[in-house]
Amino acid sequence: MDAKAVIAKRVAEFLNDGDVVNLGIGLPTMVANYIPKDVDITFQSENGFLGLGPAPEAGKEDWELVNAGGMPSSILPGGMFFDSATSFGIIRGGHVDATVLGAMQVDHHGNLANWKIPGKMVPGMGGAMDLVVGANTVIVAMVHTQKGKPKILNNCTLPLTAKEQVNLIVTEMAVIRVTKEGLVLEELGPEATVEDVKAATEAELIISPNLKKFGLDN
Amino acid sequence: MDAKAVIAKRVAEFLNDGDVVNLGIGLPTMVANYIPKDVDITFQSENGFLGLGPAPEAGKEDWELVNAGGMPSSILPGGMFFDSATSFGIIRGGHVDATVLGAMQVDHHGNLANWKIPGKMVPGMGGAMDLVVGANTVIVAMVHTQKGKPKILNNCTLPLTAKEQVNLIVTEMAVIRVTKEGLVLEELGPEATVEDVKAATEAELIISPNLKKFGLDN
Amino acid sequence: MINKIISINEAADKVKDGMTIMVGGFLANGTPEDLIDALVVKNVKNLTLICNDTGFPDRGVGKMVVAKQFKKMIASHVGTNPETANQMNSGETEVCLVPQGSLAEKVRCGGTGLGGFYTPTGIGTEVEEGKEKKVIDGKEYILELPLRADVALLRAKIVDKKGNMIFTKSCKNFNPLMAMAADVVIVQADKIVEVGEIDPEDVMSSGIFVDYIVGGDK
Amino acid sequence: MINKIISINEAADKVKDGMTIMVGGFLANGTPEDLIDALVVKNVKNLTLICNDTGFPDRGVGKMVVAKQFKKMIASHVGTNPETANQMNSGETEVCLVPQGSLAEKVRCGGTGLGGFYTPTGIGTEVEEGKEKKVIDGKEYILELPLRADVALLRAKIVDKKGNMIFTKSCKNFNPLMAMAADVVIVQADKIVEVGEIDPEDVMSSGIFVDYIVGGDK
Repeated sequence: MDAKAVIAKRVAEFLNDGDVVNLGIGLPTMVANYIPKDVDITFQSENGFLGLGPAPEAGKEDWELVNAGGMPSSILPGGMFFDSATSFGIIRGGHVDATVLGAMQVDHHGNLANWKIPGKMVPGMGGAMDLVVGANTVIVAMVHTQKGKPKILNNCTLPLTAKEQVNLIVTEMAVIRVTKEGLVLEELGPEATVEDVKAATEAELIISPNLKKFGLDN
Repeated sequence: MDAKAVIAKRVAEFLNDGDVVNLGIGLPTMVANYIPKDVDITFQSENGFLGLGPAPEAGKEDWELVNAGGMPSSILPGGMFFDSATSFGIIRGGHVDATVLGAMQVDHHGNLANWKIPGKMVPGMGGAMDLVVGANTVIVAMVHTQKGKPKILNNCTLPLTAKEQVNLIVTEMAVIRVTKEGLVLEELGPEATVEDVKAATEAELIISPNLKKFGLDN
Repeated sequence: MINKIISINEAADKVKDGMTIMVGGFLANGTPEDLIDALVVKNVKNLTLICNDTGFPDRGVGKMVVAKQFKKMIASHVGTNPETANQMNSGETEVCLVPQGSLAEKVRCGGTGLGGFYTPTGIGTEVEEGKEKKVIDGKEYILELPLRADVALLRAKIVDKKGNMIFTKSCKNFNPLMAMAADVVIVQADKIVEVGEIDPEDVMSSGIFVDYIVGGDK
Repeated sequence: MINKIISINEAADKVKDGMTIMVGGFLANGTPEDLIDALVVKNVKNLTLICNDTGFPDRGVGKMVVAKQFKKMIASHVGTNPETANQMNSGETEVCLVPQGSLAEKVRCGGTGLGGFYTPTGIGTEVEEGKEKKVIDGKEYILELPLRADVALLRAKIVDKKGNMIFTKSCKNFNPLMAMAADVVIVQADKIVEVGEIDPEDVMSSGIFVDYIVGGDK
């Protein structure tokens, strides 16, 4: 099973025709590959444009048109460029329907940690804190565990990126929704059982009465 | 004597090469006619552009390019258009060197009143409050008295447009500078004596030891 | 792709009695006249208006003022429409005057997810009454809060079918700001073009903000 | 018209030991590389940097990081330049991480004369430490204050002799914001053209903000 492909495809299915979406660097970027042809998604690149398109072919890179990872990119018809204040005005103003990003930790309050490991690594938050607070739906897309250790916790132990902002967690094992009652396990990945997910998750899970399966095939 | 021409010409002489200037509606607009050819002034129009040029000829009006009075205008080479938030960002941010505007009353503290006569007329402040606070130099250009009554007072009695922001008062009778010590009479108009100015001014005047004359001829 | 083009009457039906509307334009320059006309015909009542000014009795949003459709008007200038003062003096309507720069920034604030901002404009005037003041770095400021509306009515020169907008010359003013600050955004286009006909470098405000497009026949 | 074109060495001499500089660009995209190179050669020290990120060791402002020219860096992201973390860990330099949207807005605030703004970004995280918080309309916000610099170093594609700028594609980012927020503004142009060669509709940031222009040979 290609865990990342499974995650990216399931996240893509959560997006609706007409949505404006910001994809984080890494795994979240792959979500763009799984958007159905008849679904029109506008991708926002927080460094300054709407209408982010696929990376150009080798040899056709344009270094004046890069994505938020600083890599050559492209803009699709119907897009536009803007400065960073406008870009984050769009983000904070609720004009981005969904943001998809990775996490080091996420907890049952919907808290997210992904910008700092004290004493070890401090890359900075970049645009993540604004995106998580501003986007209407925050989807964490990540591999379920880190070297076998749970990343979905009772309480994040790393410095937070944002408090109580995560709505959905999508891993290769599960789709988990953050609700006021706690984390609800709504779907199981292609190779996972409820017991597998429970074992790989520190936080308590409420099992949805309508538990479904997801995967690359359906 | 053409009082308004005398005022406009003297105000024009206060402007420096390279300055960005906002001219209010009415008399202040005439200042543009007296800028020497070798002095490069960029006029700002607070409704949304830099590089305000002269009014077009009759029959060539463009109603998509109006000045802050809503009348057809023109833009000069080197100008640019922007929205109202940017326009007032430029104004408040100190990027306008001088604003020239009329007054109903101005007082010895440098207070200005020009937007409201309670119970009589409430046109609104438009952009005046921002301009007076934001511009580096605030020049009041007005006829010295209103139906024979002083407009330069000890204390404004009308609702203020801004507190302690006026730097210079230019009338057909006098150039008066607002200082911490009070109002300093620096120059006399072509037909005025010190006694004339004192009689037409409620506020006390400090007579500059270097009192000069101004007018259309010099 | 979602179809955003509707008829002028369908657009007028989006505005209901008691709603708050934002209307783009500066002294009717850049105001969607056809939408205003349709709302006058529909005779929707008890609206709250947010607009730079109240236009003229026969131009811009002033036509709705004459038709007595507003219970409250928030504007920076009302002097060009005597009907506004009449209704204000008779107590039929409430007029809230806001400095133009603060008005623009309040709309930007509402559209970009900020909670408020500190401005020096209005210090020492009636504008500061009832507002929190704060000294920052030795200077006094007023706290101004965001403005949002139920519906924004905009005017653009060229609009593509996604709603990407080009404004022309001095017609930008409040239009791009209001595009971000309302729950429902309707733009009256002089011309409607296909997506891709506008170069991304030329788009002035994004179609992601736009719900409905009318017009296109000018 | 005032001549704004100077040599790259004259430009570098505007930056003195101990100054605060703003540098445009996002991961070196839209950064004035020639100005950075000249400052590395000049070896000016103890600077404070305000920039979206600290670039790469061999690209963008990162070259000045490697040359140990900063006593303090204010940025949203430092993960692409390991040298930043080295100096931070050794205590040679202070790194102040700011969410990207707040950083952009703080620079805008500094350039537009506002005293500060309330943002929801960072609530419940380390970012709120030491900052005033306020509940507005039931939602929690952090007060963020303006940023200004002694010198701003910008990069634009086309600049006319008055300093009017065209940025290209994703190279806008912080450039137009920083143009308004520094005492001295220097722009590195790929190409310098005569005033009037750029249509006022195409200008993205005004020459009134620009003190000096370098380059033009790309």
